[in-house]
Amino acid sequence: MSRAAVVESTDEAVAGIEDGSTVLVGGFGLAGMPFDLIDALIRQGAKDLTIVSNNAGNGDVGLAALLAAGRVRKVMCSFPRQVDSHVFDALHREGRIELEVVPQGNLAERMRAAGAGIGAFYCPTAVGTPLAEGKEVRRIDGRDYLLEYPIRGDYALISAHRADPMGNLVYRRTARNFGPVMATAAATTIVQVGEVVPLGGLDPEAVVTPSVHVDRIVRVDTRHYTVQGAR
Amino acid sequence: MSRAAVVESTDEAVAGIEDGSTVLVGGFGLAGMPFDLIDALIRQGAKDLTIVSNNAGNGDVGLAALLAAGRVRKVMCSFPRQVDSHVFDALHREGRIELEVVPQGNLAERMRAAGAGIGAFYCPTAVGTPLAEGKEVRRIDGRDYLLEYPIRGDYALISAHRADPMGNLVYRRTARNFGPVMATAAATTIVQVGEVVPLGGLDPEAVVTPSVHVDRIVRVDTRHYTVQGAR
Amino acid sequence: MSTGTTLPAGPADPSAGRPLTMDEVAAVIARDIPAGSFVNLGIGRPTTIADHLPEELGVVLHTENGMLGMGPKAEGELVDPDLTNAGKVPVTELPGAAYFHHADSFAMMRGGHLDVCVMGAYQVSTGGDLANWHTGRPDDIPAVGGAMDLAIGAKEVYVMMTLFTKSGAPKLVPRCTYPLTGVGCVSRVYTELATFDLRPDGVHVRETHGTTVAELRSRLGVELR
Amino acid sequence: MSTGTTLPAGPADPSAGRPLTMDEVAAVIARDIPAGSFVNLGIGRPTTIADHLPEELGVVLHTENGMLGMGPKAEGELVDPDLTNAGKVPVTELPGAAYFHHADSFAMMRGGHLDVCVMGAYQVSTGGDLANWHTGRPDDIPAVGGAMDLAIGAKEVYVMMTLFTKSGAPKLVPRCTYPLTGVGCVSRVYTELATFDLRPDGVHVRETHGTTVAELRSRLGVELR
Repeated sequence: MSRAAVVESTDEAVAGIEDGSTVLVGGFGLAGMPFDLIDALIRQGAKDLTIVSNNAGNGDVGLAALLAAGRVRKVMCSFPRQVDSHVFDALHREGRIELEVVPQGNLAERMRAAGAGIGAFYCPTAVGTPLAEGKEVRRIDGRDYLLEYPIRGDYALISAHRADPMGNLVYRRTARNFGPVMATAAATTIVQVGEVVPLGGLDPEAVVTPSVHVDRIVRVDTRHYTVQGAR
Repeated sequence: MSRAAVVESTDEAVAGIEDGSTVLVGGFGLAGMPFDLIDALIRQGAKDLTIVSNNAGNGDVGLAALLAAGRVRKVMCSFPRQVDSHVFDALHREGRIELEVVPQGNLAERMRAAGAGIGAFYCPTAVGTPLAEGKEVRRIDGRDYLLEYPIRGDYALISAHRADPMGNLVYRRTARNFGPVMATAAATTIVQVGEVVPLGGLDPEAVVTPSVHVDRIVRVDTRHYTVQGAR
Repeated sequence: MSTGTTLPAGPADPSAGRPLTMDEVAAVIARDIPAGSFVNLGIGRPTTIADHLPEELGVVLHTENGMLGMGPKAEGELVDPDLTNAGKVPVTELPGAAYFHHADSFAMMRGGHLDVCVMGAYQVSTGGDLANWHTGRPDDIPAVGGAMDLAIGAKEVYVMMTLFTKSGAPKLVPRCTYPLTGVGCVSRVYTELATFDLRPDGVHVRETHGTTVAELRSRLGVELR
Repeated sequence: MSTGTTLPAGPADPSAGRPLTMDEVAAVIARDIPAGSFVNLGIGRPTTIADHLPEELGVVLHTENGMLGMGPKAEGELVDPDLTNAGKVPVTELPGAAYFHHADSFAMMRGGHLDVCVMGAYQVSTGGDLANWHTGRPDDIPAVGGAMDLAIGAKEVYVMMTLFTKSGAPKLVPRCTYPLTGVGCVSRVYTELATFDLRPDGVHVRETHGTTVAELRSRLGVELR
């Protein structure tokens, strides 16, 4: 029932994503961004989405295109402001998109907590800063911590290097970034990969995301986008 | 300063472990148990130790031998009672060793929290059971959780399959178990490995414990103990 | 999850008009595990369920000491001290396996990623409380292992046990007298005499083996639907 | 950590009797990083410190997007879209590198496993508070990235900045007016005019470049030791 399915198209991969869903989107800038799945999501038409991702889109591709299509109600990210984040910047200044800024490590750890069944955790990051506003503070062993809650996704869209037919995944270099964490934190995890290898084709010692965290896999051709030169 | 050192002997590897230290000891039963480091620790003589490990020793080797030598004040573990845990059983019944039973997943997650700088976390495990006694309960989204605190080690003794000279580690099969978590949770992590490969000899994508978590490495000959047939 | 109550005939179908052997109980459980599920089989008797899972069912076994895709018990040359199940019995690796460390393994469990976990029990309450880690005898050394993590983690927690102790006391009880492993966590109980679904509205008898619901009601002294 | 205050002569030693260029500041910081340290260099100017770290020093660079053992900026053929630093600039991989996911990467940082982190700043208070993520202007889109995690994570947090704003306002201040990134987290501030140690008993001047402690005291309006 829960075993991963290798599907034939990105359209099939994103089928059923409902309006109002929370979608975790992998990638750090362009590295590991699931461009093909995002393009399919734009075609699919789901709207009123909450997007959880490190950035809020670069240039006019990927997340930026999804934002430009008016499908996103809210973005939770650590770093929306980039040299080429003009799509987000304009929408935000026009008050057409909500923003919740979350420190990068908290973004990762809160999704990890969701995937690991942790109810909440005390984290030292952001204590005494504006991002601590409204959060419970607790002193433990003489140090202050903020209470942080899990971030769960209805869906995760991520990009990996290779999959086997079971759904085991390996990534490539720093394109790994949020993928393995998001895969654990979403009810349905959808993965685009450059290659589906035969069963037994991945070293079990080197699998990064075990199959249990993966629901749908689609193979796509590798595309290269211009690497931006600034953060 | 903090870069790992490859040392020549297990005696050198365990040098300096102080009386009263908390020592995290890898292994699940016999798999991944750092037998050579434990033997060296027995020779080294540190006493009044708190040992954190999944089990409390099997047969008369490894942890069981350390216990038999009278060096351990307290054991924190998930499963002390095994068919061949006669050394621990006798010491415990004689009141000569303290026992704190921790659910296996909490043992792992509490050490992970220590390594990850988390102050405490709310965990659903053991709610409503005798192991919840004295723990703070909190209801989050309609479910009860217990507040669990990190378990930190002064030292970790673990076993890995291969290391490179930087201290990057890979493990073998289910002998991986607690090793990667303990490596993050101790002030000083000491590792016995079957092989030290040249720099560049480990695939950076397949490294399980990155070098930053390792302090001392010693190569040992592989030894095989009889695999027990029961839990 | 499978929710049907009609039983297909077949080797796993008892319909023998007698109590099952525990091996037959294992076969019944195996029959009820949906194809493609991710499953953790507890130490002891539940381990034997694996022998009744046909390969084509595509069930993936998780062992909490750090592996998905666990294969059968290892014999002879295949025995590898570095590859054991949670009972520390040497096992094998199937294609598509993956290894991970203990924190990731229990995150997988606690995070609700496994479909089914099957454990043994001293007692199960009609409300789904589980007691399987401690006899409560003061001279017993307590040892919990992963039982409490498994109890609260899997989407469905099944228990496999005999319905009565050797001295004849029911093990499906209104309220556990043994120390608890988890609260309200068990959804189904498989025994040699019957299978029970523990639901919010009470205990439903799913099937019986050589007994009747009326007889069970009388012997157990609990409400049955 | 290096705690000495005497400076070895050498290429990194300014002793020029004039304010340093920011590239010279980078060299001074590189000189102070102990051999074999695990170091995170923040986005922007701190990245240039890497150019002054001789290979034989064995400093291992961490990039919070998931790598230890990061090498220099990639050029030409070596550019790989899957391998960037935290500033999203293409970089290279050194022998002994390791990749990991974001949760592990920030656990490494938050857990205190990195020896030194160097970041830029808008302001640093004499008590070690750091402000480097937000100008506080209401129309500015806030973006924190990993700055708050880095601020509380590394064993030592160094700041690399000019000592005054373009309009001449001090950036080492009794109290930050910009929104904080972290509280009491900075232990050392490197600038073109001086290096400061922020200690519990106050601000100590570690070295000066083309100025004097008296002059700094007067220009900054803070206590200096």
